[in-house]
Amino acid sequence: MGVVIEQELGTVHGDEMILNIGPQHPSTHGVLRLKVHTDGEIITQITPYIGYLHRCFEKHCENLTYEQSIPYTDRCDYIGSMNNNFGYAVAVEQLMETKVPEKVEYMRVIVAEMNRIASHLLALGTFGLDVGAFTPFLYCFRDRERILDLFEMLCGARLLYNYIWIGGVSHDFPVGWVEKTYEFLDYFEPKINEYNDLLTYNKIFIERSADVGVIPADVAISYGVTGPNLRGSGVRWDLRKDDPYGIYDRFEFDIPIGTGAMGSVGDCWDRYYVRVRELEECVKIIRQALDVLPRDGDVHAALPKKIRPKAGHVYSRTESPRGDLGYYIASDGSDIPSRIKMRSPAFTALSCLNEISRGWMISDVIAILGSLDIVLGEIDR
Amino acid sequence: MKITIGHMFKIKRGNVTLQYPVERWPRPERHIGFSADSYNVIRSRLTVDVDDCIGCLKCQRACPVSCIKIETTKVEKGEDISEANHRGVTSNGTQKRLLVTRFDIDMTECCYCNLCTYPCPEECIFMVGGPNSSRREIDYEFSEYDRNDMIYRFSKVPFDILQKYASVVEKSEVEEAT
Amino acid sequence: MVDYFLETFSEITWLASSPNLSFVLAVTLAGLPIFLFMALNALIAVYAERKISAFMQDRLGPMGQGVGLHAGKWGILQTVADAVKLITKEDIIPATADRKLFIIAPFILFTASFTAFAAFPFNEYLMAADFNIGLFYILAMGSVGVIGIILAGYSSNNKWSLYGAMRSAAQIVSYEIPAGLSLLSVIMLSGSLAFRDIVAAQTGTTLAILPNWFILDNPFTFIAFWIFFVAGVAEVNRTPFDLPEAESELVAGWMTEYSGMRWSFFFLTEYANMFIVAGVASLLFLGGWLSPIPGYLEGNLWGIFWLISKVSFLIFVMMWFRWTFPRLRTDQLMRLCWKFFLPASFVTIIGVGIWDLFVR
Amino acid sequence: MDLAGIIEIINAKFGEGFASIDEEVSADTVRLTPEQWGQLAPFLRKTPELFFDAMMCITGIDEGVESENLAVSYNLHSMKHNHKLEIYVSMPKSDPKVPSVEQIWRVADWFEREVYDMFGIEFEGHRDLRRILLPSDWDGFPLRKDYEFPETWHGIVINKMKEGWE
Repeated sequence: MGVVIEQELGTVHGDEMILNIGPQHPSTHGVLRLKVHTDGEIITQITPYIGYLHRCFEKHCENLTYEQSIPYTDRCDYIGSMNNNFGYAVAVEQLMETKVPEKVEYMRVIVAEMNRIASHLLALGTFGLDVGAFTPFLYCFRDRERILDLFEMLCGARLLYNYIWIGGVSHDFPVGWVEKTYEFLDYFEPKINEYNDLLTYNKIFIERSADVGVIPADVAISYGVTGPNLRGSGVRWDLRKDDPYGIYDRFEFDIPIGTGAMGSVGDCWDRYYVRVRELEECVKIIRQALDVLPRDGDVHAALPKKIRPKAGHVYSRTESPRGDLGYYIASDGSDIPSRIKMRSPAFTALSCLNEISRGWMISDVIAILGSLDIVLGEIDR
Repeated sequence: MKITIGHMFKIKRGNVTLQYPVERWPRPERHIGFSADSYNVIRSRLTVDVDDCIGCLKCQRACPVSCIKIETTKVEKGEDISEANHRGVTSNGTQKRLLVTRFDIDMTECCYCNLCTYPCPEECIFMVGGPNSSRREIDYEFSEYDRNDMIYRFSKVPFDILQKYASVVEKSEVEEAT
Repeated sequence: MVDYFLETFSEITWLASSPNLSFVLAVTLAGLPIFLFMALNALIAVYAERKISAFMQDRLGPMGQGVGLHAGKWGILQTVADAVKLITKEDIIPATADRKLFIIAPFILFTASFTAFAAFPFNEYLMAADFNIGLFYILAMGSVGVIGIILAGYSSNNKWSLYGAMRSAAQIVSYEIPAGLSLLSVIMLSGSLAFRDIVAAQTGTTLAILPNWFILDNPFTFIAFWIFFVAGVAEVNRTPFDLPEAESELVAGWMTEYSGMRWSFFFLTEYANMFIVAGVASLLFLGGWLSPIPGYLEGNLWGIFWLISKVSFLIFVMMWFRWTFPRLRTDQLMRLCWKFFLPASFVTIIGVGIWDLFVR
Repeated sequence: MDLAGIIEIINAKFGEGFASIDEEVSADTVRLTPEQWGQLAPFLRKTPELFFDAMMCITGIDEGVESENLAVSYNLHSMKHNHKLEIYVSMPKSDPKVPSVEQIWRVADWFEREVYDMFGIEFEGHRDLRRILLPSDWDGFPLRKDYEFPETWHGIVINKMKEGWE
């Protein structure tokens, strides 16, 4: 282990180099500092430092009314912000026991699944970038732009929507929107196997991501890793099926899990491939929801005039593109919540980075970080 | 390999770049193809028709980042005050009881969430373009050189008349604000 | 050209009296066009790289529409903008950097690829210096470049560039061996190291239409071509072997601390090296300045045209690699070289030997 | 297995009245003191019928300026039996101490660090309890109700109002 020197700055290992994959680095998916102890290229220990993007989301929510903090939930996971709104709205509606009209439920499912496609596309693109392939990133973004156009047509905004409100949605689908979504789905389906040919079955990509950063199932559960990362480790757990909220139990879609096709179960390739397969599932769900979407019905029907839930608390979970996103809301009867805690899936995914990337090389840590698909806005809140 | 070379030769149809100064947003008829009137909400620059504003402060309360500041003083119900270019009756007929002496929006803090446009009874605060393009053309290039220029002051009461209308209580604020 | 200049100078009386001056004048006159050619090649390659990568990624790359400063009708002026930017940009030397080594490093790298151009023949007669061991000289110059890279990485006193330098040193040194060995099989066929003889050995046709370039000569030289080409790509640090300057890991590898004019030297050298690797590959395997349709369109000027078109096709293939393949990891890179390329190149040598013995 | 069944098993092991639900406050939480939580946590993880292997979320709560105590709420979930449990541990503000469950559920490591960061609740036995979101030399615990903003931090003025506004 080389010379170990006891100094006031703690034990300094002679032959280890401390490398800062610093807050400002091309592939940390946001502002994250990884203090990496490396012995040559092999990594012995990583301590992530987070908090650079901390914007006191929970302190803000304690001074805002319930509907005013919806734009704040957008800005936590700014890539899957529709799912954030959805999770927050479901939690508050559970607290207030209000029933949402049928049409709004379908609209929410359609919009959330489209946002999941957009978020997974970004995850695939940036993972390709971390491993060195530039082109898939641009193909993924070309398709993601199509979804953002649809969202802009729907609620005016491309990234932070403030669309799903408590008890309903802000606007009905504009005329012609449903046809355009069908058009998008037909356009998008053949594109998925284009990504497969370009990246998934590419020999070098497989060599770079198979067997790298393996998360065994029990370590994943103990570290609270959820979503595609957990499914990549072979655990068939998806909130939309096992703890259904909204009307997800009306759609049939299957949950892809990691099978260790290219290496061992739970490696980077599995997490990546689970996300690719989930794109197809989302398209299936959207099609089923669009076919049965009730055309009439007012979306503002159940919008409460004054949101003033009774005292008490609730913890509700929804499936965001990164894992299960939990909202713990405690209210004291007034129209301002007394405590809102957001359980962020990327926060727990990052906490297991140290355990799984010991012994790998620096370029693998970047690949593992890319496959975990973390968003620092959500981690730091 | 085949895919990238394939894309290279289909460049005429496949390319997505938008030549910015020539092709502007959201006019382009790309194959996603939507026209401006099919928006039902738009997020761009926030403007206010102060003539219609009755000073109910609903937008100020709805704003999550509290970037709207409104001050009003009591005036005779429904009669015009020409010197403060205040119209007594709004465009859809309600009688005004308050003269809006100050209506400032700080666009640097606005988070474009559009929550202020919904509660307005007179629909006088709105984001330009899209469904409102009949009232104001879309404009998303409103950057300024100085940050203080981003504070839009919509109140039409001329500067010197302001003291006369600000009641005694608000006098201190008026000096401090201007 | 150098000895051509020497003869002409010897007739001029006042020059003949001082041999050193005439020698220096001859060498500069021969070297200047090469330096201009390198700069021109870099400019065109930068523009080509931007455009090709753009088309492959469904975008248009630098285009003409723009308010005020145009980037040219089809973005032609983009390279001029690059050159102006690189010249006018501030040239930062980090405070804790080892100043002298930091300044020398780009020049070592530049001279390595510049001198390699000396032996590069553009056609039968047009070459800076006519060696009879041209190929060996170019390979030797190729490995001098590594010193420049290690110096650059070490002297900028930054962990990332140290990583980049170590990786590129290991990569270039280990990929030189398969590159050298795969050339050996061609030398066995042509019997000499001079480019003129190698290309001469490729004239003529087999089966009346197929030009008997070495690549089509026998299956083993075909494998040797691919080994040399891929090893050449690795030597030039381009994807899928661009580990030393891996954007997503090492920020910019050994070039991290360089900026402005100094960085443009690295830039120039990268494209010059690409040209050399593609040039040697086309000279040895694709019949240099011989036309693909033997017998027609021959002659000096046509020779240059054919050579340049083959080289630019190979450069296009290198760029094509860059936008399709992800990046290898260091140990996979080494394993690929020592466990696959090296034995494969031995096989090609033995194969060519046996093929030459029995089939010919 | 619903909540009553879980309570039964816990009370069978730890003696009657150990875990109780008082209806009027909230129907589905078990209220415990820090010492009881220390004993119950490993039990919940190990017994095969309960087998709470996933710790969903740990939330720190300040029960209001006048109520003089802080609380930590644990949401537990079992992947195998797919049942949930919420445990509410409250403690006085004077000495906010809770035994740490970091060795049992590894996810608690970062959650507890965040609760310590925001509320100042000490988790005994936590191997590496330091601030996670805020800078390490920040003083005060922001999410407490009686927290007042410091004027500056290392000379940086915190919420500076723009001139000509307010």
